[in-house]
Amino acid sequence: MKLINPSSNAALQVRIDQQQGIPLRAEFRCAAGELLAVVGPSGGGKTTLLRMIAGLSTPQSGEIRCGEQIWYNEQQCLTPQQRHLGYVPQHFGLFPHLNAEANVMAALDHLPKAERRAQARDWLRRVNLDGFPERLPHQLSGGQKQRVALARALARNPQVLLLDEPFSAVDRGTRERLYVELAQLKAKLNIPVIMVTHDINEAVLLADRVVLISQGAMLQQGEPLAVMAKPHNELVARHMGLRNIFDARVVALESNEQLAWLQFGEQRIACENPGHLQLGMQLRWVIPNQGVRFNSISQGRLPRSFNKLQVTIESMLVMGDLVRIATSVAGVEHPLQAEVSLNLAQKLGFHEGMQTEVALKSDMIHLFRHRA
Amino acid sequence: MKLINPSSNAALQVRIDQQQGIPLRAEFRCAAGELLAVVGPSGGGKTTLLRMIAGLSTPQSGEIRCGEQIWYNEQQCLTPQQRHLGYVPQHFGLFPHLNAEANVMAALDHLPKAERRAQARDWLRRVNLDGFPERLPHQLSGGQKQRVALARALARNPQVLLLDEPFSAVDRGTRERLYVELAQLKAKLNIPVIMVTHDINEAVLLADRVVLISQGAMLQQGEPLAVMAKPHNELVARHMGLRNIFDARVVALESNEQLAWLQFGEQRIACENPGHLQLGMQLRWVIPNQGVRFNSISQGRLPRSFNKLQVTIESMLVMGDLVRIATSVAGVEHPLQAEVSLNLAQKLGFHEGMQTEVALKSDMIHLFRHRA
Amino acid sequence: MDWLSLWLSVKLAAVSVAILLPITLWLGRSLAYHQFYGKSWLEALIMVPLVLPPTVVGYYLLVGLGRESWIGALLEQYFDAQLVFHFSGLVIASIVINIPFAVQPIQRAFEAIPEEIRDAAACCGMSRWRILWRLELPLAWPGILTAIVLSFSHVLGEFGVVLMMGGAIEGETKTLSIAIYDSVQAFDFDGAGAMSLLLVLFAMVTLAITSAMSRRMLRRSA
Amino acid sequence: MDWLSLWLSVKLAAVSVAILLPITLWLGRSLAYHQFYGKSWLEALIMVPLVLPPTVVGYYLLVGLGRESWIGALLEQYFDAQLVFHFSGLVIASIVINIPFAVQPIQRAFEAIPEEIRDAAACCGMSRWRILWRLELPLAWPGILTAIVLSFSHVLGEFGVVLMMGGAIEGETKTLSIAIYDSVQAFDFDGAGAMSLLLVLFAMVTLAITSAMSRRMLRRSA
Amino acid sequence: AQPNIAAAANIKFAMQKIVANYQKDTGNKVRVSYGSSGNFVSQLSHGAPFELFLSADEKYVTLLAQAGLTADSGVIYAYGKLALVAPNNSSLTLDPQLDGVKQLLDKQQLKRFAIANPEHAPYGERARELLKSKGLWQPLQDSLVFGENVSQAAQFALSGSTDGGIVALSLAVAPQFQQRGHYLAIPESEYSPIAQRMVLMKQASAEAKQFYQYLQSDRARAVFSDFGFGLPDKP
Ligand SMILES: Nc1ncnc2c1ncn2[C@@H]1O[C@H](COP(=O)(O)OP(=O)(O)OP(=O)(O)O)[C@@H](O)[C@H]1O
Ligand SMILES: Nc1ncnc2c1ncn2[C@@H]1O[C@H](COP(=O)(O)OP(=O)(O)OP(=O)(O)O)[C@@H](O)[C@H]1O
Ligand code: MOO
Ligand SMILES: [Mg+2]
Ligand SMILES: [Mg+2]
Repeated sequence: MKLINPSSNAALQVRIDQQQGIPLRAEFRCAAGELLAVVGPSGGGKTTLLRMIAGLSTPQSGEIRCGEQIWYNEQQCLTPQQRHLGYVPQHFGLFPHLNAEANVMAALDHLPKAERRAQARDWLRRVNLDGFPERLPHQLSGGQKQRVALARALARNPQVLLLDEPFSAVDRGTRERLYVELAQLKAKLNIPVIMVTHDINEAVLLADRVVLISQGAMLQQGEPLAVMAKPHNELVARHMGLRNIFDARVVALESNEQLAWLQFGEQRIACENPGHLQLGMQLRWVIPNQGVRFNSISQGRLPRSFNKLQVTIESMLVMGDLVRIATSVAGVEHPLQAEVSLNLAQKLGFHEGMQTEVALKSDMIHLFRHRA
Repeated sequence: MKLINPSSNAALQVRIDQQQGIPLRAEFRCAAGELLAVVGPSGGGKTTLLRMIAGLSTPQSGEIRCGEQIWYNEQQCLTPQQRHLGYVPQHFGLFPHLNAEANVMAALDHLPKAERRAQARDWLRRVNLDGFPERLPHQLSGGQKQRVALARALARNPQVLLLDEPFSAVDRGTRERLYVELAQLKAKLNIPVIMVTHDINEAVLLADRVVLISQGAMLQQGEPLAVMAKPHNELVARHMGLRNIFDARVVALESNEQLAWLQFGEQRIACENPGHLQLGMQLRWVIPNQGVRFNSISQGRLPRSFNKLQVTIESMLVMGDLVRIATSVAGVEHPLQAEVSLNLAQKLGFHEGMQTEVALKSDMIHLFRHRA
Repeated sequence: MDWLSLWLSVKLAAVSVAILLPITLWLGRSLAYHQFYGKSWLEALIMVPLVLPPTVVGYYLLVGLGRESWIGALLEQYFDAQLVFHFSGLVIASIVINIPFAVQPIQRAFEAIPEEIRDAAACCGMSRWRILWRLELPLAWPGILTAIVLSFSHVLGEFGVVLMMGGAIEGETKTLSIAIYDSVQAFDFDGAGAMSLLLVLFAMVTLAITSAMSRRMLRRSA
Repeated sequence: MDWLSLWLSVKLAAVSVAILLPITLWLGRSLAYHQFYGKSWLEALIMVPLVLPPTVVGYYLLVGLGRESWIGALLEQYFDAQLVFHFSGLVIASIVINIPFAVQPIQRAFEAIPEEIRDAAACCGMSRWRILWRLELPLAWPGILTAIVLSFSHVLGEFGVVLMMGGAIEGETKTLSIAIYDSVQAFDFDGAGAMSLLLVLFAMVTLAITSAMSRRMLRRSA
Repeated sequence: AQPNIAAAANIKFAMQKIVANYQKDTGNKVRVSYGSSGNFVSQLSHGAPFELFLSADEKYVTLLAQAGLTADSGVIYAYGKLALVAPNNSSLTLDPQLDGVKQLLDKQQLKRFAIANPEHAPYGERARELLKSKGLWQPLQDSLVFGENVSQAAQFALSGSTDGGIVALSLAVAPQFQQRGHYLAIPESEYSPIAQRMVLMKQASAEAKQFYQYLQSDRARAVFSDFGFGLPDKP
């Protein structure tokens, strides 16, 4: 008795408003074939959101719909079964008494019995787990468990796919393979995919759009790079991994060129004038990592859109082929940070205590409207 | 009744040889104040290794000692309690009926009762969990659970610290704070710290040394960057996240300059001659990401140590402020991959299908002794 | 040696447990999953047959199921059947008496199934029935087994109720416990001893096999 | 209304459970954690008092603890004390009879504690005793409670054993179950009914409070 | 101290009356436990603290005396008699020769007939003897239900689920019994009445002995007689 005919290619629309218990407010849409990454600090409400979409808990009010089908509103609420989705819970939720293969087969009830085993094995192969169909969950390593859960969620041809940090326990090699697999699947199945992740890079790499949730509130949504470039507020900026956030004061406005000058420590920098600035205004600004440059500046051939800044290198941290550099700017409390390639750092002869210049791209300087 | 007097500043020496059950062979040393990262593919045996060090399972043979104290050998085996260590299991192992604070207090038996609560709260604060001392584990999010486990392990002033993917569920911001906390602790406590991680960057950033375990065997150990630069074999290279691994044939040897020429597809490249090469030899080689460069090469001012290579850009993937570029080399099956900054990619006007040149630093080309 | 009584006792235990099991599974599971007002009282009520001396329960069953009661009268009138002094009556009595033994462990076992697993199953699209069959029952199995073992053994050893409403009819209601008691009363201590030994041996073999089998089953799957 | 007998029954139940609990905790926990050859047989052996009719158990206890037995003779000689026909004898009997009811749920409860938690505790440096007190007992609590409830109720309702080895001496061995039975035997159905009701009410109130309290306790902590 | 006394369950009604009288007459109290005679024998042989035992039958006393536990061989305090009983809803007609039973059997309307267990209960033994002598033992085989003792047989007989039974007259005369059924005393010529014997145990106290004497007094004998027992000749 199937209550619904899984109508593929339907977008998922979510509006949730909950004040009691675990507070959560969010509203977004995820089209078929789109991957939406939910990011945000630990305890923000990401898992709670996914559980509500899955039908495992009921929001106080709001609406969840998939295409024309209403999954939840004040009047009705479909069961998880009726929603026909694939869900990889954060802690995997494997059936402890069933082996890996049987765990996957449990999601294949819609197939004739004879095909289930073959299908299950196929899915295990695709998550790189050929060798272990007979293993019980407690005999699997953390990453292996996670992949079984992934295979189980994918196996049932879901209408919507929900992934709660699906790669957190998986090693890098397998993870990259699974990225590809996921991207292909998303396109092939043409369904909405919602993925919780802590890894901003993962979000940027895989997601079409990103939703940022913190302390039960949806702070921003949009394309990953757009959110990074224009975070609504400081909190968002921090959660997106931006570290260069500073105070400044507006000291000049060039109305014709739509440029504004900011007093930054003992120096001045130019930025684009978003229109609402007033002289003497105290504000916070942020610059993404790619807006900060060391190279080519010694030549003095900087275009107008670059601000030159005198800095002192405070510390250098080598991370693989990148060097993370923290610099101090005169009169500014917090360090200005940047990453440069190891090559460049060597070429420019960087060392701690060295005085140098950095360039801040003025069109990448983003001013916050509100203080966080 | 304390059986041992926790003698700090002792190095941990581990030799494990197990054939039956879960096979595992490893031998390494971790000095006090040193952080050893255990990396490797999922299911490789990392958790098994940590459990043996913790005394939760017994290897078939080998020896584990901490300073002068023998933790395990064929004759004797200390209990986990006697080993006096801190362990964050992969799945946290929180006590489900005790709240966060009581979970941490459980590790503080050595303190007078009155101090325990204050200490526990302090540790919760240090892992950024001030708000939730009363919450039970099932009322915590994944990352919050993990941080409680971390606080519990740190709280007892352990002699050795074992961390099984301790940051896997923690968001980026908190994670960076915990990195700093961990680095400080390591120095302050001056104890060996062993951390399992999937994140090579994390290993590079935090670890003094890295041990690579795959399929129950220890493949390599050493400084993270050294392992990346000179992986023993292809497997190691792949696990360290190196993607540019290719076939080649030795076509010329310049004995005086200790240089060798390799036929790579339709082109030739130079590399350092490790001494064992013979003309016509078929071999595999790898180049780390920082050995591949796009910039400055259009000027033709390449030093001798750079190989110029004609490539076609096949695909470009934007990841934050980096672009991941896959290129094809004539006559070579696998793509050559590289990451460049978004700036540079824009400056050089990269687009798919474009023909360009890359430079391979010849001293960074690493030849494998054995085929994987 | 009273083989007929042994056979009767075993039959009674088997039949009673077979009927008891579905009832207590339903009851125990409902109590485990649902919270409602007065649940504590219902749980206490279920314990009542355990608190009353079996002889008293037996007496009230004798009255409540006898020809004078409406159930007894109905049965007699339409089916010409009688519950008291009949095997069927003993079955009913054993069920009533053993509900507490069976419900408690079953309830605890269902309560112990992590919510996470049921959630995952719902998201896998498994129907309620499949969740019950494939997940809940196997996971609750140790508790269910305890219920089976406790009630099976208890029926084998049941005496008071059978005494009160059975009438010691050979082949019908004279179970081994009654036979043993009769022997003791007739000062036939050797006979009583031999029959007790037989009962103990039979029960031990059955129970040992059950527990070994179920351990093997669990080891294979957990 | 036989208040003396009610008081005696309650006292017997409380004392028996108080002694039974440590014994069965140790036994159930050992069975849960240790694997050894013949474990299935030991488990089956523990069930034996359940399989034998209570009257038979009572008879053998009478013989085994009576003046003629070496235990009885010893006690009589050195302490001038007697077990049979005394409250202390009933306590011993109740313990023997209830071991199976208590061990099974306790064993299952300990078996259900995840190894991961005990591992984590060992790594926290908690001693065996602290692990037992702070972790195992609280986590096994639902099973322990079942054991308490089952055996407490069962002692309240125990009849056969007391009948055989008690002697129905007022204030010493005439429990409420015996009193009820006597009333039934004497056709005093009203008296028996009233006493049964009293027993049921007392048990229900006790059990309902226990179960509500333990639910509150669990809710606070799980 | 009050002496502990063990009494067969079937004399409970009479005993209660006698004990009450005894207390009224002498101001002394006794503590009586009722139960099956067989049980008491087991218990007494394992040290039960009873000082006086009123058995339902002679044979139990003999057993104890042979074991050397009693002060003497005791005395017969009453003779138990049988009664044919039927519950109110039964179609059984009561007559001394048990013809009613025969008729009902012939009509195949007799479904259940209760007696005490003849293997160990004295009243059951006599009932079997009686039925055998009437040629009813075989025909009744499929209908008989056995009470563990005669009280239980009476309960079965009264439960309404049997058509009747043979029980102790002393039970049948009890008012509680008569509310639910009727009875007919079977003439003593049809069976040998049950000699109910009592005996003082070795360790019997003066109080117990006093009560033992009282049980043989006329006042006690009158009560036994009222409750349907036959009386032994006065010594
Ligand atoms: N059962 C519960 N009762 C009360 N509070 C809860 C419960 N479960 C979660 N919470 C709280 O709700 C908040 C949101 O939790 P949620 O699991 O959704 O966070 P999350 O964003 O998934 O975090 P993480 O990245 O650490 O997994 C957290 O503060 C958490 O402590
Ligand atoms: N109880 C067990 N019985 C049998 N095999 C087991 C058991 N536990 C783990 N294994 C197997 O042993 C191997 C090593 O497991 P281990 O947990 O040490 O891996 P790991 O390196 O920690 O992996 P991950 O990164 O996924 O956590 C795996 O192949 C796993 O399937
Ligand atoms: O003395 Mo009985 O009551 O015939 O067994
Ligand atoms: Mg979460
Ligand atoms: Mg692991």
